[in-house]
Amino acid sequence: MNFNLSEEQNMLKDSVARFVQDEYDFETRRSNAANPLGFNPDNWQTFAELGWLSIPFEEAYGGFGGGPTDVMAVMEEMGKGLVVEPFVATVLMFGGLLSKSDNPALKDANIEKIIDGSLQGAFAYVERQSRFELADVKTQAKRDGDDFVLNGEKTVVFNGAAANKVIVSARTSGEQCDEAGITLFLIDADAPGVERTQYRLMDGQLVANIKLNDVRVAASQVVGKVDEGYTLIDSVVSDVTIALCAEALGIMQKLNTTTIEYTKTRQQFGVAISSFQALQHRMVDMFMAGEQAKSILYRAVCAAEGEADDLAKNIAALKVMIGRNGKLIGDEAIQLHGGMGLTDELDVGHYVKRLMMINTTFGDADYQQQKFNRLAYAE
Amino acid sequence: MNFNLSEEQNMLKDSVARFVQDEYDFETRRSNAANPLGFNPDNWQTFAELGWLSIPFEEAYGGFGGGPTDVMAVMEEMGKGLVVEPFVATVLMFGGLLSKSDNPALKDANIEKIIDGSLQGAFAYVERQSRFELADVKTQAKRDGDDFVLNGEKTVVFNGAAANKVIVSARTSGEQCDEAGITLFLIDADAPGVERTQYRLMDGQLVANIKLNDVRVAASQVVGKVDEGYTLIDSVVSDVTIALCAEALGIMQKLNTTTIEYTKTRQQFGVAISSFQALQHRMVDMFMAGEQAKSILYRAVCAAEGEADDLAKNIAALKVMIGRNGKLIGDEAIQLHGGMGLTDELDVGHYVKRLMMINTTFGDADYQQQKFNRLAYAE
Amino acid sequence: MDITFSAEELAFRDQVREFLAQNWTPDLARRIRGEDEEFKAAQIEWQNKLNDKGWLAPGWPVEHGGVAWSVTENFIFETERSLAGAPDVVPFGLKMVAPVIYGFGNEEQKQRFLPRILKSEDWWCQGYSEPGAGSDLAALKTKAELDGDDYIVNGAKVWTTYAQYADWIFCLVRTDASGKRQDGISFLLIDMKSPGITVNKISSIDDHHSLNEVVFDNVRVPVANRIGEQDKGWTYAKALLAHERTSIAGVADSKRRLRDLRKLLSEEISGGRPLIEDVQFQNRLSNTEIELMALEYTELRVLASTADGKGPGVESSLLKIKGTEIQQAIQQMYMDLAGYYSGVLHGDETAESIGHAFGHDARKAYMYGRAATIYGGSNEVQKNITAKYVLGL
Amino acid sequence: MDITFSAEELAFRDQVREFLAQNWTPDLARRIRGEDEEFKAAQIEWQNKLNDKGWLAPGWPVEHGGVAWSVTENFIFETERSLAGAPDVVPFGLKMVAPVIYGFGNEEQKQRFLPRILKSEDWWCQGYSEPGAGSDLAALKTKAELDGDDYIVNGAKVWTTYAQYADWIFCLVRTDASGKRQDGISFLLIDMKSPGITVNKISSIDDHHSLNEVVFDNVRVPVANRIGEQDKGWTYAKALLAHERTSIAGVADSKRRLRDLRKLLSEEISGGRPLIEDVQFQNRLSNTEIELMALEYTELRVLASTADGKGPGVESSLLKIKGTEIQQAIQQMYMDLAGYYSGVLHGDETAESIGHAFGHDARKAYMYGRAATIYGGSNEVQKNITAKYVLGL
Repeated sequence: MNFNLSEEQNMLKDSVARFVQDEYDFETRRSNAANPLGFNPDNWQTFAELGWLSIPFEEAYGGFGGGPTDVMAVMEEMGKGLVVEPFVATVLMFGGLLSKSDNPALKDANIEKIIDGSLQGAFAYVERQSRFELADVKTQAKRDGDDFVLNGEKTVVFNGAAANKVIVSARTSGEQCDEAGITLFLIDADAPGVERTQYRLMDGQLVANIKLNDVRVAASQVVGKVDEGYTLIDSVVSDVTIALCAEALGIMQKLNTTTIEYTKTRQQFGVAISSFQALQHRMVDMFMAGEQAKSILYRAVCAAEGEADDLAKNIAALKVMIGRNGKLIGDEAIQLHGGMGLTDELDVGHYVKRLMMINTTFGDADYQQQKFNRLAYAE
Repeated sequence: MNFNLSEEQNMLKDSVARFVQDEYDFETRRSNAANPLGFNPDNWQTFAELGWLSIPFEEAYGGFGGGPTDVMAVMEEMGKGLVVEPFVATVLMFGGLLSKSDNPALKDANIEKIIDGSLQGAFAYVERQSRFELADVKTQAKRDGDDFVLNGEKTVVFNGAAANKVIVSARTSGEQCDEAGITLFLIDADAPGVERTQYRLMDGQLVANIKLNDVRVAASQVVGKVDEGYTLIDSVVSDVTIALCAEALGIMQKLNTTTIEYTKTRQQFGVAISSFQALQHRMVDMFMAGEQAKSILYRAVCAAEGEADDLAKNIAALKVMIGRNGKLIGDEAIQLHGGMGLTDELDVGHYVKRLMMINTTFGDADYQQQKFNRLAYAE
Repeated sequence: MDITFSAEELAFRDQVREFLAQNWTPDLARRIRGEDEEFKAAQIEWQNKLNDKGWLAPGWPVEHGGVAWSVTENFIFETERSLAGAPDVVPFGLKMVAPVIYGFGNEEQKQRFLPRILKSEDWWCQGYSEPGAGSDLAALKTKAELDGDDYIVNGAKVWTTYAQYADWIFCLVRTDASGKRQDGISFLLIDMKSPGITVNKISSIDDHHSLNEVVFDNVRVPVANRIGEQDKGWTYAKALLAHERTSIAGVADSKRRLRDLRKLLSEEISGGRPLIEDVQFQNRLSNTEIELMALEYTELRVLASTADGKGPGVESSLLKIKGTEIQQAIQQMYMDLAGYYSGVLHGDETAESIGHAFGHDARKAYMYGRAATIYGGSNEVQKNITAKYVLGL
Repeated sequence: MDITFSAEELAFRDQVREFLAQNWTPDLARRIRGEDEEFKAAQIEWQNKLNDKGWLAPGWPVEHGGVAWSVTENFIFETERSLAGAPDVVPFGLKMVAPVIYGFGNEEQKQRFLPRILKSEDWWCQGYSEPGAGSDLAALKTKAELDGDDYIVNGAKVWTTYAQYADWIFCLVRTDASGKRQDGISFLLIDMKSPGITVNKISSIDDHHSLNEVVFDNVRVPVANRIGEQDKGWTYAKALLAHERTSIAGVADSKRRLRDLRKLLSEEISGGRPLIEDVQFQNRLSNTEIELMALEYTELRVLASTADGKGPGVESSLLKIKGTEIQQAIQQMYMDLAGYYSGVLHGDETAESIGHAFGHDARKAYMYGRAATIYGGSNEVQKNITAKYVLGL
């Protein structure tokens, strides 16, 4: 039993850490996020050169063949830097769906371009009414000869503004909330009938709503199998959840360190506020919340590496704890920074906002807890 | 608007407080509880002489005609003394059911005896399977001429060991959990077919299980109306809930005071532990929990005095808060007393145990919260 | 114990409802949610309507234009105002500096400032906190040195809400650094147009401009603008703090926010069912609602005790702590209700073109609300106060 | 990262399961839940079975009869033992004084005490806490004065678990009061049959006799019973504390308790439905279960780090705090499940004649469990330690 990274994984982690250290101070991050693309395209090329964009892909397609542990190592460091480049959206979500699909033609045509940095992707799965239900899909895809014709609207598409290609979930059969009958389509972002509205989220992401008006897609562009898209979505969402939680862990560690340092310098009533026992105990609670989050992340990664039976339960537990402990740490980080915690110039609020978006993505702690309950107690 | 007690109420409250002060130190309380009756019968006569046993009854039956505020004033002080005499069981529950029933003959025959201290009563409503559902009644009552014949078992009957008479809920029609079809019967505790098993609860109460084997009761001993007992139960349980919560408030105040005093004397690391800021903040939380409990008790009493529409919601909210805040205060009282809090010689553990039994009675905080939710959100 | 309303009080409630129905118009409600000058103008318009009715200044002495409501009337007004969604007055003039002026100011100051506050002709802001002194108010360093009939003020105040609109600022300044920290502080009223004052915007996490830094560079303030005696300012300021804590509790506003939240929850569908049917959300709602039901009575107890002449007392810290915790819990529920849309920053896009109408507002309220446990003496400081003065620890 | 079991480890697991199936009999389980001598005899019987198998003393040096399990093997054994409902060994001899004896004792002490501990011939108890010194261990006042070849010990120890059964007690005593509080403390092994020792029962809130006060009145203890050097006892004791915290976490036992609780919840009916279908109870279960899932890995991380030779380190405080919080949350759920029956004290009556079989046990566990956040260095002291040594505050 060990929780050590391999030498290769350590090198990967260090290379991300070094990049964040050298190229991603808070002011640079601000200007990267302010780029009209939502990120800095030069950084994206750097990621390609450093091989990061190849991490989760099979070696047969030019990938690094990395697993959950590799992704965790990278994401934790990206979290510390609040990296806005769409590694998750393009590589893990868009790339993950292609990679896990059983479709060599689509893989051939796209994975190489993801890896060399020339293709930006997105996965459009949220709808106005769907909340966190991945199976709540109203967007319709009707067969018409060798094509499908798509109509509907997707909202809050991560990297939706910059994406060249988008994978869209649409209903080919079944009722609005059925898991069966969902199909994934790979479309060009500028295909006729695609209408994008872009906007920003509080964590700096540039996202888009995508309206589909009679968008025509060839049947060859189906990712996975017709009517069976949900299984693919579920599997990729599971992987991406681990990645986002690793990012959140990096953020929590950063917030804990920052808060401890701040309280050591901030003077009130003639002494550093770090000397107040009530605050010390709260910082211990923050520390414990971070350590427990780390442990449950390791647990989920081990389950994913071993393809454990209870993976779904571990993932739900992970997401619950990351949401709750992230909130505790975020709240306390702001509170212990006092007025300074409220200013936009300080990085604290920005870390907290990203934690909040991660909590929401794929369902917040309450939602995931109910999922856990169903898995654990409804035998 | 005011939250003052009337002069009469203040006198009542003071008389209970004085009794507790003079006659009910912790050692005396222990020996009262150890009495084979479960309480000290001399004290009961004192209560009768002081007029306390007459408080909630109509003046027409020799009562004081007191309302929820009077009961609250008395119970808060009884809580501070951990009084074991069965004021709640005999006067408020047993007496309350008789008093609210529309049956002058039963009132004539019994209320006077309650007031003069010669009659001990109990209300048997819990069954093995019923948990907190007042309407979950399996005990059967079958009509047989002018009588009813009762069969079944009641458990955890408060004052069930000492009671001379018992009011029993039994099913005369309907399904096991129906509110309709429950009838209340007044039976002699030593009637043929009544079998009592007595035992103690952790708060010192002597209670009993009561088995009913073909117990014959005259129809004239029906309290309220046949099949309509639930409404009466509901109304009396509402009154008694306020009383128990007032008792709990007295206990919380006592625990808060005791804990503060203890931390001022207990030395660790060379200083009184009351000087540790982390503990100070926790004692502030205890204080706030007590003040909030007091406020919601006042709110419920005002609603009961004014017979407000949303009384049921207020009562549920009260019970939730008393349960939760009582747990917080009880836990912290033991924790801050350290090893001393674990000893049976100190009164702290005994106060905590009584708080725990009050939380359980009529449904714990979780149960009452679901009731609140139904009342508040299921429009 | 008696909280039932008398016939007179019920009549007063009807009067309040009628006033709100006529004066708190949808148009005004829309404008007051605007930014900058639109907000300022709408807020003043609303205060003027209240003033025309004679209801702007409960608690002020009647001779200065106040309204002598009973505790119950005040409670009725606040409840109705809040349920209608109408905002509180901006407190800095009406609730914070005015009591100091009519309590400790001289006749000339009363005549000069109070009428203009009532007419909302002067917008006030509060100069207490400093960069180095947050909840530790007495550590303030902004210095005022006497020079003839003027003080020369140097230093900086921070976290000054709405300083960008303000005509006047009331400040605690240090006039003597030799003694105890609470001594040697004076209470000055300073014209924001005075030469040497700079207002620097503080960008805050809610992306809304409310906070500022106010820098004083050799600002001349006439001695006539000092309240009471020199070096005694701490006494005057302290009288305010308990009141500030009470009003921060925001009980009536939280009731309205919960009511609106329940409505939104019954409209939001998750997995085919309204979110309000979700037991977990119900529990979060009722956790907060029950605390608020209690806090409403805690506030009434404080008010009743004040009416009995016993003063708001130390329970005001409890009101501040619990009140702000409740506010934040409500803000969090709005965020969770909004889900993905809680992250939306509106630029050129409307809420309708994106998704939920309330996600953007939920986020702003949430972020702005982080301040509530920090300002007015942080909740930690309130606990210190309670431990010391209430529990005797 | 790798936590999969090797084929050897899986084989070991089967071996453990087989051992438990054969040796942890229902009869033994019944007797070990008994009181006083019945409990003591059954506990010793169980320990002897483990010793016969060679599994009683993981972590001890092999030459003294220990078993050299890997971290993974130890984890497997603990998990299986706990899931089977078998108890841990009584720690005072095997886990607390033995490491001090084989770590710091002389050869004669090793030969004299260790074999008897392995055979459970000596029952040990721990003499650390004193009436005036709880979590502040170094404030201890029990005095040992040299008199020829003996120390004369005077003072009292308190909260001494199972002192009523004990043959020996290991004590921290003060041999020098002149210097720093941590200095001048010595570590003595004292025969409980020595003249001058009185054991006073402490009645505790769980109505079970486990706690005692041990009073020393001019008790003679041979110098040969001192571990290591005089005045250096603090060093030896300290090495134990981190281990104590780790084992207090009780992760494996909490897993079993949760498993059993789920079963009881699915059997308990409330309003016609099994209580396990109640969302509120599900949430309380999963709140605890998720913390425990994490803590299990926190413990594995600590164990893995120990195996790497880095030592358990300061995370042991975290294990103690979270582990005991989880235990208490579970105890509370058992209480709430038992409802009215949680209050039942059995006298002559059986659980069956009253109601639920588990109400009485739930209450005992709950009440006894209050101690877990107090002993072994209270959770508050653990937070102080973490703040200082981990966070550098």
